[in-house]
Amino acid sequence: MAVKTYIEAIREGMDEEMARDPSVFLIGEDVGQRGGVFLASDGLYKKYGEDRVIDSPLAESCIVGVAIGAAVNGMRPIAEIQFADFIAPAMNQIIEEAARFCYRTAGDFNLPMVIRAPWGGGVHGALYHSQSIEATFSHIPGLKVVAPGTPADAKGLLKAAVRDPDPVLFLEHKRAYRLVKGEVPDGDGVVPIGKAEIKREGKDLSLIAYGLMLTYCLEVAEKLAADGVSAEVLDLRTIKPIDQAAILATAKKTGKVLVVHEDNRFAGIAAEVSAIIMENAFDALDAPVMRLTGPDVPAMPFNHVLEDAFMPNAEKILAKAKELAAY
Amino acid sequence: MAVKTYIEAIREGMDEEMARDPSVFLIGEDVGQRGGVFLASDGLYKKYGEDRVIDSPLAESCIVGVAIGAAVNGMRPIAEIQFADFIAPAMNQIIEEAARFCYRTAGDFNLPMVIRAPWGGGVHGALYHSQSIEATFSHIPGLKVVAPGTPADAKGLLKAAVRDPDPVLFLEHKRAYRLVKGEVPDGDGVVPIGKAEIKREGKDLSLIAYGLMLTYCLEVAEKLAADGVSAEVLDLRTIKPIDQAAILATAKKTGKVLVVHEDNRFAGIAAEVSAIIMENAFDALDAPVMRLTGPDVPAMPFNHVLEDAFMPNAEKILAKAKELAAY
Amino acid sequence: MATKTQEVEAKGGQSRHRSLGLTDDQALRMYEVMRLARAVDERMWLINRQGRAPFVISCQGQEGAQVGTAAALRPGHDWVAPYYRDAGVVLWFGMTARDQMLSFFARREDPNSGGRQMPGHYGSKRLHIVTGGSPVATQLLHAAGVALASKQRKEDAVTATFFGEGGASQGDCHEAMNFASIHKLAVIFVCENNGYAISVPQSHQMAIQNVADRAAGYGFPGVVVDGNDILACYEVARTAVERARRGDGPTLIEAKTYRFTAHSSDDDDRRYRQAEEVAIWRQKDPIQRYAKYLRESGTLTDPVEQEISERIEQQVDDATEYAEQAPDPTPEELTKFVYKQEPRP
Amino acid sequence: MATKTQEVEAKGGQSRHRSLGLTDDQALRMYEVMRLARAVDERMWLINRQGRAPFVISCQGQEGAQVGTAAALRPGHDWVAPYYRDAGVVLWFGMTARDQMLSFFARREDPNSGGRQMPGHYGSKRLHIVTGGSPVATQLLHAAGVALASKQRKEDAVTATFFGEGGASQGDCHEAMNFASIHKLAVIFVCENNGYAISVPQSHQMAIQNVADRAAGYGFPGVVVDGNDILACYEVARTAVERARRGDGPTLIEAKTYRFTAHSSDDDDRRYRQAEEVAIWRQKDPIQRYAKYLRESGTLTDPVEQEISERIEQQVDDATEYAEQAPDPTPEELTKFVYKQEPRP
Ligand SMILES: Cc1ncc(C[n+]2csc(CCOP(=O)(O)OP(=O)(O)O)c2C)c(N)n1
Ligand SMILES: Cc1ncc(C[n+]2csc(CCOP(=O)(O)OP(=O)(O)O)c2C)c(N)n1
Ligand SMILES: [Mg+2]
Ligand SMILES: [Mg+2]
Repeated sequence: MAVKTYIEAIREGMDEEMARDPSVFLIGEDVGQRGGVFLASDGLYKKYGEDRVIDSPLAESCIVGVAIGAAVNGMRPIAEIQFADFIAPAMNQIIEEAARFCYRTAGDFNLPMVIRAPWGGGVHGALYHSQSIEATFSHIPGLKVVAPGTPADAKGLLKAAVRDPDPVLFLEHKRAYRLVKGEVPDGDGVVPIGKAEIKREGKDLSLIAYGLMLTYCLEVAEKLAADGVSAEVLDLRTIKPIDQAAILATAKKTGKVLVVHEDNRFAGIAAEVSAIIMENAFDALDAPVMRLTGPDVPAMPFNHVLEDAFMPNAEKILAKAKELAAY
Repeated sequence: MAVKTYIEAIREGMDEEMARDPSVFLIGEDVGQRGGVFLASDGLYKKYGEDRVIDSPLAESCIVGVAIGAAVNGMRPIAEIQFADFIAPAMNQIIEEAARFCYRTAGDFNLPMVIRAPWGGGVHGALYHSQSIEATFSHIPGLKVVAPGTPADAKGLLKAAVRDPDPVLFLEHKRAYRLVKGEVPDGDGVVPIGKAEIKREGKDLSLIAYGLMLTYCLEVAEKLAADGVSAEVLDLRTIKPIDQAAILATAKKTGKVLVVHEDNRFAGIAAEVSAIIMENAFDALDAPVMRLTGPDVPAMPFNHVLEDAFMPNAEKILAKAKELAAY
Repeated sequence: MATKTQEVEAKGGQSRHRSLGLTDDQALRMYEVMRLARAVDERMWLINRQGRAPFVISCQGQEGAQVGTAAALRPGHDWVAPYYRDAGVVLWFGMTARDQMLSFFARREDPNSGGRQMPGHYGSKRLHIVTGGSPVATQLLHAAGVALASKQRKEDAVTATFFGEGGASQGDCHEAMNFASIHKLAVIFVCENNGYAISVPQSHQMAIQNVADRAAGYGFPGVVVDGNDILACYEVARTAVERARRGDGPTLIEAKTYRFTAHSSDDDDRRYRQAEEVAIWRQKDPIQRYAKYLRESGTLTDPVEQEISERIEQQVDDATEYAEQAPDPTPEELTKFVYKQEPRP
Repeated sequence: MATKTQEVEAKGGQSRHRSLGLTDDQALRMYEVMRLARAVDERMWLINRQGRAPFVISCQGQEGAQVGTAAALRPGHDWVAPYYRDAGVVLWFGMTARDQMLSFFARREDPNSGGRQMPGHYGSKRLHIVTGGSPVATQLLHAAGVALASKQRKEDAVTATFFGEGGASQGDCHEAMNFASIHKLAVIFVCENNGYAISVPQSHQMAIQNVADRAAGYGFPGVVVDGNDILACYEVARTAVERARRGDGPTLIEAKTYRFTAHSSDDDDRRYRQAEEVAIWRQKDPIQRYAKYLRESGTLTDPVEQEISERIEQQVDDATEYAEQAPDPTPEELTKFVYKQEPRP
């Protein structure tokens, strides 16, 4: 085990999968010679050549559509969308095509493909380099959506995504890239898609999160502990299919749940988690499930005052958790 | 007042708005000489000419992008997407552009434009002529999303949408087009965006719906009454911005809520309604908020057995409502 | 611009198919597949008008463009990404009348989708037919991707994709042609230009005469061909296939043609097309025209015609009967195959 | 293909600008706007490197293409839908150094966005600058829509839209050009081809030499022009504007140019560009080149140059100081203007 950054873990994950399976290739804008704008694929172009690390034209529908076709014909593409904010030109290919190939052919076709997208804010990225897209894509049946919060999970889930028979949207938090470090197991540590993980045990209340928010929730749990409140932290890791059993287990255990995400609130993941608990653990609740989310504002502004006002952080989560604890 | 079909009401609404305001025009595929594939714009091409009823090329991003530009330059376009299922090529223009024009310019630009989209199933439309898209677009801040359930609301909300300063996604239920009839007030009956309406008063439980599901819920309420259960039916009419006050009022009144929609369940509108009630009326609930929705399946199959299995209908709603009443 | 047809007719004369390297048998198979496509389609309309099935979308009038181009490919080795009119293409690639009718009646056994998609939404991994949805022009990018994979594995398969001139207005069409050209992919873009996107005439779809002229903007050849002349279509496709297999990259073939029916059984084309226009094009029926050629060249005799007609009649009858009686899916199947978990039932 | 430049140089000689109908004053104003754009940009890099502001995206190297084409338009009457490099365009259309710096520092008073967008995301209804977001090429459709509205109201405004050759790969580019041509809209598409989309060289973006060649596929003229020759850019734009105002439809202008800086302050262009290549292009600096011409034609004298330099220096200093001290938005403003409810603060 060695300590690695989140982005190193992802790069290693891609590298190992490409070495393992010659049908794995990478396609996206600037992924080749430039190594990606975040350097996620740094070195892979040299190592695997331009047939397996393809600098695409500036056209997201093309990137995804071509990946679909390649997956049909026996390859396992990893398509990189440079920023999650630029995934919309590819939505027709993702939502109407990739997500429906298996269903519309009653299983005759399936698409083993990964769409990687750096996502989330707190990086002075302004309205178009900060967006969260998980609710939009999780709502779509046929897609799997993964949003790791730690380097180990990032690497393990990336491997799982590459090997998965279905299209997986793999969300990489931009602020986590270099901020979040952690031990990454040596060897082929595949983390299963669809399994949440309790990252900290607790009994008074539950914090449910994913991506960068996991880091903040763990910080908050530490602070709450100092106040004598024992917080359990559940890391969803996979958003779709969601781990309903894990959500209900923690809800029933603590009776108090706070769901945290950066994405806009309306019909977001927190709403779904809340509704799941409502339907299946209503009687176990000691307080309403609470949500701490990005506001319903188009995205995070560039100005730092406004960006801070948008972004959930440890301080805001702590305040909300205290409110929940006191309910 | 005269009895009209849902589609007649919409046609009249467009006609009257075009007559009233020369800056209103229609653009879309087959909207001109053909009068639209559902005949929603039948007669308008003849009446207003090809400059105001524009047959576009088969390109949805073009339809919406051009509408945006026209709205910038003083017009009030109504853009028709032939089927909601084909809106995805325009998502970049809708989500990243139209929804953000006002916010990203701190109000300097605003876009008075309507995007009409025939939506929903139960018409043997199969995977690509049956889809529900409201959750996807309601999640996006900056858009308004409207889904009338009656001819009067359809006409009144269409007028409101045309006059609104912001982009409005106007959802027209395909099965309602000819199935749903009702009295439509004469004259300029504008129905305000953002206001739900109680379509039937009740005290034992609340059915919350919109679009075609309203018709079914009213049927169910009638049947429940025969069983001695008094059901209130709340028609959301506008999905975004949602009428939280009306939702909470009925939830607090009856203590039992069933939310119904055709759209896929995960992170759908029912989840949001459930979460809103959870957060704001937890103590008033006598039962968990329940959801009756389309399953998390890519869309409605063509085969009638599978289509029926997908589609919520009066029978399924009634069964669920009885479960709720008995809770 | 002189169409390819005129050239070919000038060149080949009475034995055009032989001078194109087609045996009589091959030439007759092409004829039979066109006729089968037409016959299945006609039967579907009949059944639809009787209220026994909800929806038809037709190949009628475009069989020449379809079978002519498809015949230049190697079924099962090469790939096709067709669109909803391409009955001629998929029948050439190995689908059967039964398959067509199973899809038409949306039965469980429908090979395209298990009764989930509308008719015309073809797909079969075994037959190398890429599954199609309804959104137009997405398949052009899929074709580029399929061809990219072939190139990556250094295989010589060619991928042909088919679309209407309406689909050519979509951004995906641009992106696919551009990508295929950059990588010199073995893709053939076949635009079946029937002059209308539902009701919208070509003049409202583009300000140019030939979609084929766009190819120059991507750096590969574009050819216009008379889509109602099956041999002309075969010839340009064969040239395109050779080019593609050589590794020289894509070709755009624009086959000028016409649809005889309304857009679909839900459409009423009298709202936007003159009866005279339809009548003129019916005179140019690709099947009649090819039959005439085959007769004149001595390839098609009365007994052979008779045999073909009987075979087709029998297939269509059998397919209709079989499919109409075939079982529907069960409600439980609704939630299957959202993901690739299970083997096909 | 011979570039327009060579022609113009051949034609106009020492008084090219006058033969193009530009007065000395106009010619000098063009020079000054180029220099202002450059000076503001240079100052931004300085401030960014000092850690006082997080992000710069540059116009440097492309000012000739920008100001040359914009100068053919009527600011306030005509419209522009620019992209993030177009400091030259928006300064010509009435933005100021202060506006630029307010945006750079993301202050409340930033006229583009109230501090919400990154620098380079221009927009002003008053100045007829259509607001731009980050997704490339969407603005081409907006421009078509703006022009459609002008046509519907029978006004003679022309709309110019600007984009990189990278953006030309997007589907929206295709759809916009096609639509503008069908309706003969008064749109000018200006492609600032600097050879790279971030790191991706033109050869990986397209298989053709000239983006301008795509115009034929839509049915309107495409011209290639030396983007570093401001007068050549002016000339082709003027022709395009005349054509557009006559109602004859769009023109695609491809201005071949180069960016001197990295893609943005977050990029390191040494990863994908040779220093020699950058050096060669620096020799072709559009500002130097124009200055040389203006001197040789006797239009620019030392005292005038001195004045211009002082004016620019003063404006940049003032703008920097003013903007750096200007107030930030308050946290409460976060939730304002999701919808158009309220007047601008
Ligand atoms: C993206 C998208 N938008 C709209 C439709 C609805 N639609 C189905 S077919 C069609 C016209 C297609 O015209 P063309 O491509 O020329 O093919 P043709 O039917 O003429 O063969 C339209 C508008 C669709 N299928 N996909
Ligand atoms: C739809 C979209 N995808 C990706 C990006 C990220 N991105 C920003 S600029 C750029 C390159 C643009 O190249 P080009 O259009 O040639 O303009 P240039 O920067 O060279 O002037 C990319 C990929 C984006 N802004 N929008
Ligand atoms: Mg057509
Ligand atoms: Mg460029």
